[in-house]
Amino acid sequence: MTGWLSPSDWEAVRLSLRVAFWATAVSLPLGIFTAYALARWEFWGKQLVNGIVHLPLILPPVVTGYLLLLTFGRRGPVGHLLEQWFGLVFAFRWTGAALATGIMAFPLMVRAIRLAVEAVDPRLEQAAGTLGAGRLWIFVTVTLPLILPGILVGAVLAFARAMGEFGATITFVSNIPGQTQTLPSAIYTVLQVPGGEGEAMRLVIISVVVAMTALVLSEWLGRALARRIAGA
Amino acid sequence: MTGWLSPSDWEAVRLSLRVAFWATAVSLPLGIFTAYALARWEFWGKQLVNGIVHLPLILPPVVTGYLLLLTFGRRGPVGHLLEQWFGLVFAFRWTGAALATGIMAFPLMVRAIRLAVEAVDPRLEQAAGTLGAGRLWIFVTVTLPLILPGILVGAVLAFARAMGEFGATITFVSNIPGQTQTLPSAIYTVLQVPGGEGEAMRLVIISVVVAMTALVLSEWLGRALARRIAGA
Amino acid sequence: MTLQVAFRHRFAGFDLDVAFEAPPGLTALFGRSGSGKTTIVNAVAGLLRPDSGRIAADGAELFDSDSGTFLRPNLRRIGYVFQDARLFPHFTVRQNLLYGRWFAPKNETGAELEQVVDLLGLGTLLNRRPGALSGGEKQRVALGRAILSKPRLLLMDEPLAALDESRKAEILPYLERLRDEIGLPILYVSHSASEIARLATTVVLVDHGRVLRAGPAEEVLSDPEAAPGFGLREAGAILTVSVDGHEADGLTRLASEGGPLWLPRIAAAPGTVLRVRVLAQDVMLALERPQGVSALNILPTEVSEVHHGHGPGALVQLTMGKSHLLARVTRRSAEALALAPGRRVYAVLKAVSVASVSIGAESPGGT
Amino acid sequence: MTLQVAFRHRFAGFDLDVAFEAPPGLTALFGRSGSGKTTIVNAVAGLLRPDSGRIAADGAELFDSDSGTFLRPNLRRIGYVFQDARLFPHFTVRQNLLYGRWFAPKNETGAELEQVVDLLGLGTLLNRRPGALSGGEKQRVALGRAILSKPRLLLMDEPLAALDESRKAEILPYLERLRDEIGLPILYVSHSASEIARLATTVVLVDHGRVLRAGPAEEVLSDPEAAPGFGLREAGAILTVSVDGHEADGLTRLASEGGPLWLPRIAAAPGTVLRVRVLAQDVMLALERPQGVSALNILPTEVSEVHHGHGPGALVQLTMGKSHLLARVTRRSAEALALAPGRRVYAVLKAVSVASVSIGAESPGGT
Amino acid sequence: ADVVVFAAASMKNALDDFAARWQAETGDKVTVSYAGSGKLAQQILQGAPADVYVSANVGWMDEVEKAGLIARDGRKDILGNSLVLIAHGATTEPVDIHSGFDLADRLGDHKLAMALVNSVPAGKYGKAALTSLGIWGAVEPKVAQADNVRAALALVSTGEAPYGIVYSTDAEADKGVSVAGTFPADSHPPIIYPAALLKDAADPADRAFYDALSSDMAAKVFKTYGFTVLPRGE
Ligand SMILES: Nc1ncnc2c1ncn2[C@@H]1O[C@H](COP(=O)(O)OP(=O)(O)OP(=O)(O)O)[C@@H](O)[C@H]1O
Ligand SMILES: Nc1ncnc2c1ncn2[C@@H]1O[C@H](COP(=O)(O)OP(=O)(O)OP(=O)(O)O)[C@@H](O)[C@H]1O
Ligand code: MOO
Ligand SMILES: [Mg+2]
Ligand SMILES: [Mg+2]
Repeated sequence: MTGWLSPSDWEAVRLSLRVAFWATAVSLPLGIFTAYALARWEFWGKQLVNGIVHLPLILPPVVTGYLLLLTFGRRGPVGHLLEQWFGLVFAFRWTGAALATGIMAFPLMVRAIRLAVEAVDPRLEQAAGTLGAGRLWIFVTVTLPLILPGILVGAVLAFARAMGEFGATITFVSNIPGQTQTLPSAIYTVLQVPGGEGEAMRLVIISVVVAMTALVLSEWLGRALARRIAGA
Repeated sequence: MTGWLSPSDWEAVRLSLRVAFWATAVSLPLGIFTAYALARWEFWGKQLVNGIVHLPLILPPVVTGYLLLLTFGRRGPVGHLLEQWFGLVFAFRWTGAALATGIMAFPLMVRAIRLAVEAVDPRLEQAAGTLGAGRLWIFVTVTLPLILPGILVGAVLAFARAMGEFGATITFVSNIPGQTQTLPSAIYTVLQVPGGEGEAMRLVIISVVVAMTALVLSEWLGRALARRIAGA
Repeated sequence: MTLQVAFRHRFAGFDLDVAFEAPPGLTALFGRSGSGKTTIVNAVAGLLRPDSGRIAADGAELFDSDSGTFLRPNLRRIGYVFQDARLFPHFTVRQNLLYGRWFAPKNETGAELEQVVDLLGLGTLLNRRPGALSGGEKQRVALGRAILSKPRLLLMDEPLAALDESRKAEILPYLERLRDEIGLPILYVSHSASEIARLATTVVLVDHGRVLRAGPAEEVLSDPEAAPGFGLREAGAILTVSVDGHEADGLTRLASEGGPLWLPRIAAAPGTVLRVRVLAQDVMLALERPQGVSALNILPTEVSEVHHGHGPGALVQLTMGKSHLLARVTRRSAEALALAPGRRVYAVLKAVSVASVSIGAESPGGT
Repeated sequence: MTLQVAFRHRFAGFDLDVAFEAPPGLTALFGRSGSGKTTIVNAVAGLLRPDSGRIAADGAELFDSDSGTFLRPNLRRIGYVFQDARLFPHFTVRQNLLYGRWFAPKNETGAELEQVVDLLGLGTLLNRRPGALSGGEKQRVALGRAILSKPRLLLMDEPLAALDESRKAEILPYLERLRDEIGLPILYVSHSASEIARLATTVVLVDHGRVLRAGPAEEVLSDPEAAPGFGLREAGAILTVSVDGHEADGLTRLASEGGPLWLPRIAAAPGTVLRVRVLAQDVMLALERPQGVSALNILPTEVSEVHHGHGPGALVQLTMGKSHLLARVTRRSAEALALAPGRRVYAVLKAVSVASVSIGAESPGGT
Repeated sequence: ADVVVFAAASMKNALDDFAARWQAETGDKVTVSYAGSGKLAQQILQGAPADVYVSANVGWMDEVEKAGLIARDGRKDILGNSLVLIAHGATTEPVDIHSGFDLADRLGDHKLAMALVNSVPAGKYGKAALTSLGIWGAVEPKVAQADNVRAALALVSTGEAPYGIVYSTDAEADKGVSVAGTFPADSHPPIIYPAALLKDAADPADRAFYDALSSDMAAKVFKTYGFTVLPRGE
């Protein structure tokens, strides 16, 4: 196996997994919150928030990456403060890759979860209210379990997107083997070399295998959830 | 206005709109079909189909573009046949950009619609069956209207992604102004020039305005649909 | 149309094994909550594919596990009024009502929209969507929707449970007309013995997934043994009578085997044959013909059977010619009056006791 | 607890304007389908914010459009049994039942799970999810869920509509106990006059979004004017009686103002005060005390009012001491017996006619 | 007639300028598709309708030639470029670039921005230069590779990285960076931009444009953008 892929390729695989995992895990709570707010609340600036959430989908990834660089870079207004206050640095770190892929995947996640929230029968939430549950508890005990399939879909979409994202990542955190060289960056690199198709294909296969595993797992989990609710 | 953006920039805006529109419009029926099949049918190879649908999400866009080039290019097996039989050429035409962005957006579209299909109460479809509706009619008169909000979301996601897609498009159909240079490609191009940020920003703003308009329209339509079903 | 039903189906924790035949007319499925009624109806509609068995209409197989036949619901032309209304939320009431029309054969006649709308009191609701309807309104729309789809068989799962008495009183005669005039066979689930007594030509008693008793309504309902199944309060017999004439003070005179009966006006022409249900608890027995009482109907009968249950009461079967009556009395009275087969007694029956709900037109499918 | 309800609300095409007071006990909302019952109940629960008005419990405002008060549903501690069960599909029956427990104050006592499960016959269903329940089973779980949430007020929207008679007969005494022993105030929607007659201490008649009549159950139900609202078949009076003793042949002797009454065994200790509902159509009138009849209960009374309707019948109010009875007779009999205020007649009443459903423990909230 | 040119993205400014002049002169239209050289070569290999290809490195041009897609007598090296070390800020103290110079120390904890060192031409040349100067080993762990030269430039321009290695043509216009030094021409393989007339180019205008790329007018234009113009006939 080690002969099949170079150690730095393996490094890229490991890094991509880590980046995609954290990008998904960290953005999930925020994604759920945002989706719920957009689906159920009326507030000033809602359309603005909705627009901002979709921005990474609309903008070419390089632009997103560039904007991230300007904002979260060491000298960027946010990056600067984060470093000063929390010692949190994104630039040239895998955390930056996670931030970039997380942001790129965010609209997908939010949309999936929002669709699920909108499909929840509000009469069930009302029933929970009459049984004494406050808003938070209604959310936790009724809404959340009912949107689990949607959350699952959102998470898988985000994970898959995070595994495949390239443009924003390389623009924001560049391509430092072992630190920010994710699978797509590695693939891109070898594809730019004449005759690099063979190695690229091997990396693509790994990428596909990882994402498919996540996909099949999620399908399986989704079915289990659906069966549970159908009441077998 | 013409002074604000160069004619070739306007060309790119027009082209992007055309590409995104057709990518969405043509893939929508297929997306609905695929989503329905994945949600409701059991068939051999279902997981495979599911995997293939998600592939463009997982693969780095350049890889997808490269695979498209190999398959649908003039010398590619499929591209060759399509040209011979139907005179249909994708390579280096705006149709190819539509194909690339359509494929890149397809998983998003399918996932959104599939979530909506899964939220439709099968008991309503059963009721339609007892009233004499066959499978197709049940789909057209019951399922389809009930998943309209999901279709809308799917279409908007696809349109937005098509407006923003860059990697696969430039790899597949290159970056020929007036023919295959979409907004993201144009942005990329001007970003290659020192001092091109100003023009890039103008293009980004146009891109954002277009996509936001689509977004707001879709939100508004979605609300109208929801209100109708809520029964006001 | 005769429906033959015989199948088994297992749910985790519930085992259904039923066989019965539903001849033309209205067949009532009666049984406790959870006894399997909806499951049976679903199997007939084709919404449930039973583990094994056979379901056929007039010999045509709808389902047969041996031959692997399973006709899809839309090909069965079976209208179904669901226990939960299942209206299409995106359609207006009018569109819901007309839904089945698209698929029904154009040349066949059936109920007309206006007629159904009037009957069900839906006139002001036609342009609303189901989300803005009350519980009973939804149920009425579901009823109309099924009827308007011109089915060859109608399944009704507690269609009137959410309705008030006066609305029920309006709808019941219509169901009778469907049964008799259009000759539409109906499979009807209800908890209400009086609804069943009025409408059913055949009764199927279901309990814990088994058929306890099935047969013509008169027989099953007049059978003292079967009575506990309906609840003692609902025990009663069905008398077949014919309209004799309408009198000036608003009463209708009926001819029965035991003599004339007077009931509050019945809208039926003289000569019409009717089924009248007399509840056992509404029948008082007297050894001599009582004088100066408000009860108009006093019939000479002979005790044919006395059935003592566990409680303080007794069910007495009375015979007049070939007809039977049931009377429910206390054990104490039974002893005081020395009731025993062969004893001649007068059955005293108030005119107003026979609820209009229990007067039905004689069904062509009845015995 | 006394509930004060007075509000207006407009839907497109429907206008609700109601005001009534629900004193402790069980207040029944009665009215036709679409008359506005569910809307009222929703407003009390806090699921609907009316356009204007005020809703208060024991003076504490739940809603007041003037002051802008609107207490959220979860702060009202009002249990609600919905017309559609609304069970949580992702929870098992047990989890559904215990849901309200998480939020109820821990120190307060309330119904126990086991007790409720037994009563509602849910023992074998505890680990199922709602998707695998029959219609009646769902309704029973919803009932249990609301009761177990230890509410201070219980709203029930046709809780028993999907249930069979025997199941109802088991549940009704329990509701009485909730009402009387725990003293839980209940707002109860039902189409069944007999359910209402048995349970209600207060009756509110709703029609087309307006309150037609509201008052103590005895009054509203014994009022010949209000009777048509319930359907003539359900007209009847409520007698307050006390248990005198249990006799060997299974009958219970009751003392009423008109003399002794014998009914099939009632499980209540001697001395207990009970409410007994006697349907107008079950009362026969006789000028002389009949002899040799199966009816055990013959009470001397005096006619106090004769109410002629449109039909061939008449409602006769009878007085014995301070109690009233209603009798429904034909106009022909009324004339034959020359019934008029002041005339002394015997009311003949079969022991078995008084359905056990109409025997209720005297509620502390009753008059 | 319409001439379709596939050109390396780093040539955009200069080539746009030249093409505009040539259009004005001849009345023929030029359309340029800018992307990475590799991408363009792959597209040409797959039958892209390009008439002229200008690559930023020799390797990809060789691929195209091997595939037999270049017209007879249709390849020439037209431009050269030099490699510079840039620093963040409008001005900077000059750095003496020589064998073993102290780049690693100057970087400290910070990064050196380059284009991808194994695939993008500018990155490859930079790596070769640092290797021949004997400091690649010390610098390598501090290299941040961007997917193209412009992205590397942006990293320095925004101050994310203090130093970067780019073409002198890129450093020209960016106000956020200044040239700290130029790599000796012999420290890396010559930076050559070959141009090719492709086999499918049938229109006379195509060859005219190809020829014009090595005209005097072209030389003048390219020089103003910082390129070195290679002697004709090489
Ligand atoms: N959202 C709404 N928009 C318009 N009309 C409505 C809406 N909700 C209810 N209504 C109407 O208000 C009236 C009262 O409805 P409500 O549900 O209170 O009736 P109900 O007395 O509970 O009837 P039922 O016994 O049939 O359940 C009905 O005529 C109904 O059509
Ligand atoms: N999917 C299922 N899995 C397991 N048990 C089920 C399922 N569906 C129904 N049952 C059980 O089957 C039995 C019969 O259900 P069914 O719905 O036929 O009852 P029913 O007679 O219609 O009752 P009701 O009058 O309460 O509607 C019930 O005990 C129910 O719990
Ligand atoms: O669309 Mo991209 O191009 O993720 O890099
Ligand atoms: Mg059922
Ligand atoms: Mg209601």
